[in-house]
Amino acid sequence: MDGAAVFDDWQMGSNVAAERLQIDIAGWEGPLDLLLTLARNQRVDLKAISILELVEQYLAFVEQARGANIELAADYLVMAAWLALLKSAMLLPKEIEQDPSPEEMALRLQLRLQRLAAMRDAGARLLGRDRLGRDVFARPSPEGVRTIRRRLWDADLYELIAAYGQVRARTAPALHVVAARRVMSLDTALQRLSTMLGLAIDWRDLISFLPPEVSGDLRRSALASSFVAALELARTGQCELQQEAAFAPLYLKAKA
Amino acid sequence: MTGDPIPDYERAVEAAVFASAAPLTPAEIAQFVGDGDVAGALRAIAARHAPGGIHLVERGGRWHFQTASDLAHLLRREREEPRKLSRAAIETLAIIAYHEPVSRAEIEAIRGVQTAKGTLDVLMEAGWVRPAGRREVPGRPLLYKSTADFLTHFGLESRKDLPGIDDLRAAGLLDPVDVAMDGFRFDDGVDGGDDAAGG
Amino acid sequence: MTGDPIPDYERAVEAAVFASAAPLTPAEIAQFVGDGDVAGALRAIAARHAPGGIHLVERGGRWHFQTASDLAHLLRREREEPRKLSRAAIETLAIIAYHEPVSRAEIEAIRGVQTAKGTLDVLMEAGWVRPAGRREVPGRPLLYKSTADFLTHFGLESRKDLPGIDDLRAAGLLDPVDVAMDGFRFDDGVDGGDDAAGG
Repeated sequence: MDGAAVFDDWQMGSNVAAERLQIDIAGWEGPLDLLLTLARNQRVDLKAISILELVEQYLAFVEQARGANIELAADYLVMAAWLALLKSAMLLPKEIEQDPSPEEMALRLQLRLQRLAAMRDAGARLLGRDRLGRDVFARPSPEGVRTIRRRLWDADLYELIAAYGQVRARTAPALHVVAARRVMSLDTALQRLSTMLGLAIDWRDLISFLPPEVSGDLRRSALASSFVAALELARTGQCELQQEAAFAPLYLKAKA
Repeated sequence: MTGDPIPDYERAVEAAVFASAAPLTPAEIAQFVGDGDVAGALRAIAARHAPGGIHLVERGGRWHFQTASDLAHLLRREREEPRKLSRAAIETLAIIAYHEPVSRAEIEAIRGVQTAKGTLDVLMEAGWVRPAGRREVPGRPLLYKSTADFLTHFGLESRKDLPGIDDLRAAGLLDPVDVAMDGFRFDDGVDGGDDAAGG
Repeated sequence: MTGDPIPDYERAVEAAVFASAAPLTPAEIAQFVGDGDVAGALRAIAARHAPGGIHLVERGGRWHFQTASDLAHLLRREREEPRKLSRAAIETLAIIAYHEPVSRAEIEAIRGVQTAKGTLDVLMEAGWVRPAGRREVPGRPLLYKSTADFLTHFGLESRKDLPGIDDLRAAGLLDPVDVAMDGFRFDDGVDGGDDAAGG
């Protein structure tokens, strides 16, 4: 396995792609949100956007994310599959009968984007209004008016249903689901690194110590744990470290 | 500054609204001050205060006094942003207000993502959204709608004052996609198979 | 009713005094609205409001608005706030509403804790719960159900409008409290008047 090539790949995940397409999944609320962002980049009315261009941008994004080993949630992939279908339908000759027609599919997507954009816009306009307690103020400590019907006890619907929710949550049989989160522990990395170091004679890139089959989050975890393990081995005098510059490959060698 | 003396009934209405801890409907006001032309009194009070620094306003059929909005820059309290809402919560609030009554599935159809736990909870706790019965279709989904407190907080006299609601309605943007699709002519019947994209 | 337009400075003073939780000294007012003839503005505001139902008054060098004294009969005499229901009471009320008719033993089984004698009394006193016969099993336990007054108070058409378990889960209401509160800021309740004084 060529260490340098792997390193390029890793670097792309962190730097290049971030600059080019801003692969920042956390910033989007699902595929429709991403599509809307891409559509707005066309800088035209949502009624006039090019759906084909939009579809190609989305598919390019998904490809890039995969290339950068970014794990996409299932709904992004479902949308990608649907858009790939739409794209091929749009490129097919017109004579071929399709149901639903590509125009219809494209229009449906466009309508959904318009609706989401409208509500996002409406939300922003709502928040920009003169809000009570921020822009306009009511009287903070009114005297209060004489009560017509004395109500000794007070409670609202939210409190009522929230209380019921909590009763049910409290008394429901405890069911603990631990989200599957694959990590490489520090111990594992330490063991793996010291074993492999014993076999190596020359300087080797830290990346080349990672298990070749891992990807995504697990790969990131393996990299982080191996880095810490390398520091630990250097501290205890079992290996030497060498790095030309910040973000340059980090090389390890067993201490003679 | 002298003018006609202010009628006692109007003064009483003014005092009741001013002293009340919560906004009052005309019916509630009448319970305090006795029967009379509450609406006329409210109009007169609002007009009398209009040039001043305190305004009488109607929000969702309830009346209260508040500071004039053009003075916001003097009184605004930066630290006390009433509630910091997530983007999901803002969108959900807008969808409920503009489409009410609306089910969670309908909210999700517009947003294209599932509603995270806690989004509706935050809006209900703020008192801006509440359950509003069920839709009589299979599954009887619970419906949500906005509250009078929502109108009060955002300075809306009624839902008709929601920003741009008339334009959105006229443009069909408050109709579900399926309804809008029916308005277009296609050779083939509309097929729901592409709903998979809804996620 | 038109007269000379009210100067902006006077309007600002008026709004600042109105929006303050505590009476303000002229110096505190100036911190909000900037330097100017605060005393003159206060005199003008007091004169403008004199014929109405709201008066601007000075007490020990501090100014605040209050209801005109001849209208005091509208005001609450005893400052008795409605009390918040206890945690146990609101849970018990919720269980009765969701499961009615239900016996005390059943309520305890659902809550997982014993119900104090007074809890049901409070709910009955509030008029939200009433006895509803006995269950024909050994011991013939008394059953409880919710009242029409309960529906009215909580703005429900019928008990069917209560959100179901799935709705509660989706809204985030089945989460532990601390999770549900996460990312949610409350007003800290500090009023601007004290800030101005402290600034």
